[in-house]
Amino acid sequence: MKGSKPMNRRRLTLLTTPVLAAAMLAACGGTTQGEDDGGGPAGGASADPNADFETGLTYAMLPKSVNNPYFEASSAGAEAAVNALGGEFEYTGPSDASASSQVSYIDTLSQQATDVLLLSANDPNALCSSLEQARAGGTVVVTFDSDVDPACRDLFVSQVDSAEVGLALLEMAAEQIDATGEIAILSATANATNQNAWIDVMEAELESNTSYADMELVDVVYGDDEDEKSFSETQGLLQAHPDLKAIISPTTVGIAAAARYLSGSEYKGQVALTGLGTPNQMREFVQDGTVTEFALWDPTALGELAAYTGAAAASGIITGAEGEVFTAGDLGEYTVGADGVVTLGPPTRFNADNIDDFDF
Amino acid sequence: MSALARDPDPPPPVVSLTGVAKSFGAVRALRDAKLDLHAGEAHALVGENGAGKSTLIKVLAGVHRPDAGTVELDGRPVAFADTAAAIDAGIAVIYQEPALFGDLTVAENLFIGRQPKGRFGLIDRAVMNREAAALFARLGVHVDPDRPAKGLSIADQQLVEIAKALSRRARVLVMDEPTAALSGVEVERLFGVVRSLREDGAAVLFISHRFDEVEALCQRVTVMRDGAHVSTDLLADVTVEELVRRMVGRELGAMFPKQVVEPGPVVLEVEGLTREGLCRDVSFTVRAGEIVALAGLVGAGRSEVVQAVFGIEARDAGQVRVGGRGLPSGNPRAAMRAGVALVPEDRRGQGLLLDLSIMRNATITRRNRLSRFGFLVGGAERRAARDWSARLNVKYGRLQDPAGTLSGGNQQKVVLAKWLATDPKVLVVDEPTRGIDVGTKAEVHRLLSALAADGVAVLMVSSELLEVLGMADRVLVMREGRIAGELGRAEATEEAVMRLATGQEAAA
Amino acid sequence: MSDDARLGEARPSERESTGKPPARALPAGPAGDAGLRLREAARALATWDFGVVAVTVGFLVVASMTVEHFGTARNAGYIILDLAPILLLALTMTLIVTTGEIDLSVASTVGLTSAAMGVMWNGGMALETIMPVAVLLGAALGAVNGLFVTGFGLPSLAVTIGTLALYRGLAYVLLGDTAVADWPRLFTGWTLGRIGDSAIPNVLVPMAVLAVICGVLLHATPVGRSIYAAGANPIAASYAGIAVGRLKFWLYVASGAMAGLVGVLWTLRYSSARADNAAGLELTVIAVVLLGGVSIFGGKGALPGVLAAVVLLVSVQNALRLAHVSTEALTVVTGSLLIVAVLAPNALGALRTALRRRRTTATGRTA
Amino acid sequence: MTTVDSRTGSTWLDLVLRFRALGLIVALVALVGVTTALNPRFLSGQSVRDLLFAAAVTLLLACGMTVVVLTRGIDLSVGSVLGLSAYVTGSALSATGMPTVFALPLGLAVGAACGTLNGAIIHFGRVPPLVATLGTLYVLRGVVYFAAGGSRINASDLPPGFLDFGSGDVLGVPYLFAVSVLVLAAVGVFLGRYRAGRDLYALGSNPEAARLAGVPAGRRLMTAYVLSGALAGLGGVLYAARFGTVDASAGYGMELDVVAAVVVGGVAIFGGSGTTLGAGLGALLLTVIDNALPVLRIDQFWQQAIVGALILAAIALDRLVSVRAARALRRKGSHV
Repeated sequence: MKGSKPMNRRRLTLLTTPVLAAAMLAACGGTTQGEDDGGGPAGGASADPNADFETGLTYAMLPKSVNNPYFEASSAGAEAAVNALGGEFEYTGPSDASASSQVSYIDTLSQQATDVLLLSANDPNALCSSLEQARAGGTVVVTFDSDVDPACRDLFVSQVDSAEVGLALLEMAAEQIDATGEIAILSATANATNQNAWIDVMEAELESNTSYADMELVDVVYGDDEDEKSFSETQGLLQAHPDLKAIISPTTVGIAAAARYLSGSEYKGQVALTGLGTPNQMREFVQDGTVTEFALWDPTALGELAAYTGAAAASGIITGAEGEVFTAGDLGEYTVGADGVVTLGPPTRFNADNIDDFDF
Repeated sequence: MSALARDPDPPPPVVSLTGVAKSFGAVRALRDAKLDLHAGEAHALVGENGAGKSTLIKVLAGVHRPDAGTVELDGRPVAFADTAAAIDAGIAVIYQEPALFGDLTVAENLFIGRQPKGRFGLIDRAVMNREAAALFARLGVHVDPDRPAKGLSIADQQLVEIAKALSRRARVLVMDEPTAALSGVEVERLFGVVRSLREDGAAVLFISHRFDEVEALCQRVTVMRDGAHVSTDLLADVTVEELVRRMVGRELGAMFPKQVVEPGPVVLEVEGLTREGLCRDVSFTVRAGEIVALAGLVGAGRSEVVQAVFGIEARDAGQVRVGGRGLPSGNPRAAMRAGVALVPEDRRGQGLLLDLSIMRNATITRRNRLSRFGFLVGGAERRAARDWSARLNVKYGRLQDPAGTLSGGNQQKVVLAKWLATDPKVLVVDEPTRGIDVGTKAEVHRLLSALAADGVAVLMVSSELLEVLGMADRVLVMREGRIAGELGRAEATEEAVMRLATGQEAAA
Repeated sequence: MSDDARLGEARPSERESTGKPPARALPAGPAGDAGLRLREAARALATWDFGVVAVTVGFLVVASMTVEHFGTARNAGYIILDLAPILLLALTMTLIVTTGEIDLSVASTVGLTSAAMGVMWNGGMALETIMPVAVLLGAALGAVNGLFVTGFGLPSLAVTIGTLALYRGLAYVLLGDTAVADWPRLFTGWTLGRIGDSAIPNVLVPMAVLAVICGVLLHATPVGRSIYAAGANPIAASYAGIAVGRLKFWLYVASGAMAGLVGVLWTLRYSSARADNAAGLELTVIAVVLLGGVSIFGGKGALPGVLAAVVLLVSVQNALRLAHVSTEALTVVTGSLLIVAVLAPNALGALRTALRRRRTTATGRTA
Repeated sequence: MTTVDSRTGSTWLDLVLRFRALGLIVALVALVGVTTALNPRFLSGQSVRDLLFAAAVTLLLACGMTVVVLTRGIDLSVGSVLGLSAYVTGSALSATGMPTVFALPLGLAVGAACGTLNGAIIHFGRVPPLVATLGTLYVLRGVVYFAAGGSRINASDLPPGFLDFGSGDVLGVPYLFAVSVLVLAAVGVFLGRYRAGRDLYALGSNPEAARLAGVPAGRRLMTAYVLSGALAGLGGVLYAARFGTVDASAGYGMELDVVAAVVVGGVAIFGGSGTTLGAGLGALLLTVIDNALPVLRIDQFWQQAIVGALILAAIALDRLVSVRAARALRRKGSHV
């Protein structure tokens, strides 16, 4: 536009000088990374392993986002458990999987003085202050599926032991390609705690275990747990690595998308695919030969266990200390591990022989 | 009012408008308009700017729906729902301002909505271009039918508009100042075509400010003033002087109260002003107490000159000095500081913030001076606005009303008020009385005259010859971006100005 | 000034017989003035933004009485925390929309400044340096928008859709999918903290200060007058000596700086610098600005209406959550409010015109 | 006074306009060339098929968006319309056992209904298109959330014939891409060679002149939005067929890619000029970039930044060209 000189240097300098000066001044005694003064609250209560489950408690399940079949299944399990325990159950959450939306929901739930909060977190840190407030108000916070900083919750119900999942995944892949050739991983998001733990286990095992000496991990890509993105990432993987032998996708969204891509491409039967998936989504691809074997835990059971864990903590049966034991209804007896982690159990493997026995 | 006399048994009119009224908010554009058009006859509609001619045409074209009155076609009352209905009824209009689709080709502009169709209902571009070329040949002009309309000169745009209307083979052809941007030769060709249409039985309505053209083309003439019908006569029965008297509605002396002032020192100096493709090497001076008029055809570059003087648009070359001090190019704020004020040509588009209040409009130029420590609090704006509205006799309801609710004349007064409030040394007015009623017109003229008498240098652009001749101490006539000549008050006549403006003898 | 002397002559001595009805007498004297003020006050209350304020107050009252936990001081604190980023961004968005432009890139600017903060923090810079640098970065990103819009004369809608993608993309380039979370508690605590023992969050203070600054700027300074003028008619504004381009450029810089500030607050509040922070927030911001009565075409609107709209939207969402109404409803409510906000005045206007037409035709017939 | 030789002006401008399509093709060829040079498999049959699959839906939506943008409008709701249509079609196929052939008309109908809603709000409510479609973006997505909740339609729920349509091809060209290209061509012909289509250009070029010329603005605007909606609806069917999995977030955020494709394809954001060919090339270019990034081992996070930069570059280029053209025409056409 004529007549306007947007970059008025003099004024820009005038504007920036004080800000920069303040910044410089501050920099001299500034707060930098690593000198944090943190430290979360520490539990001090003692457990009564012989206490009964309290009835009439209120339970709220807050998933990453509500439009996700995986969490629907978890919620069904949790609801069944809550009904058995004589409590009230609510399934609520944002429609987008963002940490900031979850914060609002946690705030709301803590105001309503929910007794037990079952949470799958979108961010390990962003929820902490809200969770602290909720806990200060007497809410027991149990995370499941995806954890937060251990200081911010009472217990974490892990679907499986990280090591176990990583090993199982690698084992399945190795069986399908005779432990030779290039492999790649299609993960969810790069900062998903559980995904990264499994990937670490796999990498370590590939290094150390001599039976995997001929296998090489060439790439890790992220489909963000979005169907379309996972689909095109699979596509990109195969183009970038012509000699790829197997893809491991430890996410239900990723493996389904990858299977769909493979089944419609020339790579079908040439490139092995394994990972974590739900039987309902994968049934078709197991039947048409795209996928030989994959694994998963039962999300319904996970939800159920989370509810029982929460109930046990709220009833004072456990406090989250290592070694405490409680009974989770039909699921049996569970022991609290280090850092307040309760583990569901080893993953179930699904293949052409057993897949029709499952419906989730 | 004068009645139809001695008219030998006129045939029943094709189109007949009676008692038509139309208001836009507070603006009463038409009060009591009346018009009969006959087949095979060209009818002139004359009146000053703002008399309601264009609104009347738009009623006829289905653009506006009248608030009252009747429109009859072949004796049957009609109410056009939209322009399409009017077009279907055989009414074609050439509007004053060309309204083309810049992104479409010239041929498509001619045939939009009725392009010739070939197989499967597809548009047959070859046929369309051929027909367009034939139309242009008939008008004797060279415009490539297949080029985009974007970038056509104003004259070419006007010719495309004319061709569009002609191509409709309308029963009623309405032309709203079609010649404002045309050269003599082009006007002559146009008239030739219109005459042949007329002879084929079309009814023609012709609006023009140029009486020579009216006389060359028309049989009958209707005069309008302030939105109402004044008279209709056979052209042969009235003199130009009489028509002008009816248009103005009073003696010319009262209309143009020019005071004789001894000019002071030179205040505004323009030297070699050039804007690429718009105006070239324009030089002139204006003294304190002087009213200098810039005259010329539409598109001659007058508004472009004053825009560059005020700095709204940058100039490519040349100097502008006020009181001996040079103004930077393209900087209206510097011009304002030097004491230049510009009342722009397009009141609604350039002059007013129609949706904002009268108060905000009247004080926007003084927003900084009215503030205290950078804040506009208290009633400073209100007081200033009320003051100036009273001085210029603005008729308004409340100062909080949007400026768009005022009548044209009062709108113009608000624009004048906002500039006079800056206490200008040089007042540039571009078409100061366009579209306002006769009474306000006289007020504006009186105001300009008084300002000049008080030592302000006034530069006036006007298309209204009467105004130019009545108000100016000197007349600068522009043609095709240059100053074609200068006329003193004594030598400035209608003929002299037109001769310089067209560069030839006016079309006879 | 010699205005009076000069214009005294210009005043017409005779009434023109133009056939127009005589003008209403100008209000003169203190009595008429007071009456006028009263009538004006009544009219002011009938405007859209006061309507929004009224609806908001009404909603707060009704919700406090009917929704459990809604009317508590604690909940008010949560509402204020939740609305802070929307309100801050809406302040500068109001200024920009009033000039007839739009800035769709604000949320992406928040994301990019947040990601940049994470990178700087990881690089060992002091937070006291990072915060002003983040605000400056936001201002620079805003300046890029401003340059494209005013310098190159491009439509702001297209430009800021472009930078919406560009800035968000650059945020991902900087941080990828990772989060930087180890922010010092001293700072994160402040963004969540309350003033003294009250339930009022600390962030209310900068919010209130900035709202007052923007409100005064828009409604009581020459710059504000220029903003309205530029929005009402940019051509007429430049004919009145307003440097429209420069004005808009600086508003984009302000909008970017504000987004930078929100980026800082967001990062510290959630203790998490991530590329996807505030994704999609631009739609909410635009929604509240329009709901607050600001015309998308510029030149109309007022800050109080926008502030009320922010409160309304966030507390409706809050109340729905407390009332166990599903999330889906929120999406539909936001969208519908947005459409209704623009549709309602148009429909009312059309209705009024139709009524007036009927009235005039009726009188025309009887006359 | 008249332009003596306007031929030159015409061909020059034509060149500029064609230059856009040409420029896009050059960019496409260069990008494909470089990528293939670095990784020959990029041009393998499978890879090209993948690319065409990926482009099909964007292409279709870009086509509808072109029609709307030509009239100075915008349709931000396309992503939500696509989601709604995909979900409705998917569940009709899986739950009611509706024959596969009805999928396309059903998707079109859902989309057209949404388009009618947009058009009505814009035309009768006089709400600016940006605001209206921003609102329906929310509302329609909310409707999808209501309808779908946490459920998901899986490939195994859909009839095999439908999925075959989604993954099959003729002569190496996927059905989906073929459908998109056919639609693109049809809409292109409609815009270029039919009166109603030309009216859309006229409306975008000069609305006031269009009114004076008797162009039925309301009807044409409705046509544009209904068409855009219908194509987004059709896009939903293709989406469901291609991915086999449909949940409530299908098509989320897609409007950005579509607007980008249209703008990059040279359709003027303020109406009046542009072609479906350009928009289609724009969509193709964006898809190729999308697919080339992983092959070129460029961090995928660059993708969105590149889209943004392309939008800015495209509109800046348009501006530059039109300023140059205007200056040249003024110089040539001037009588000074």
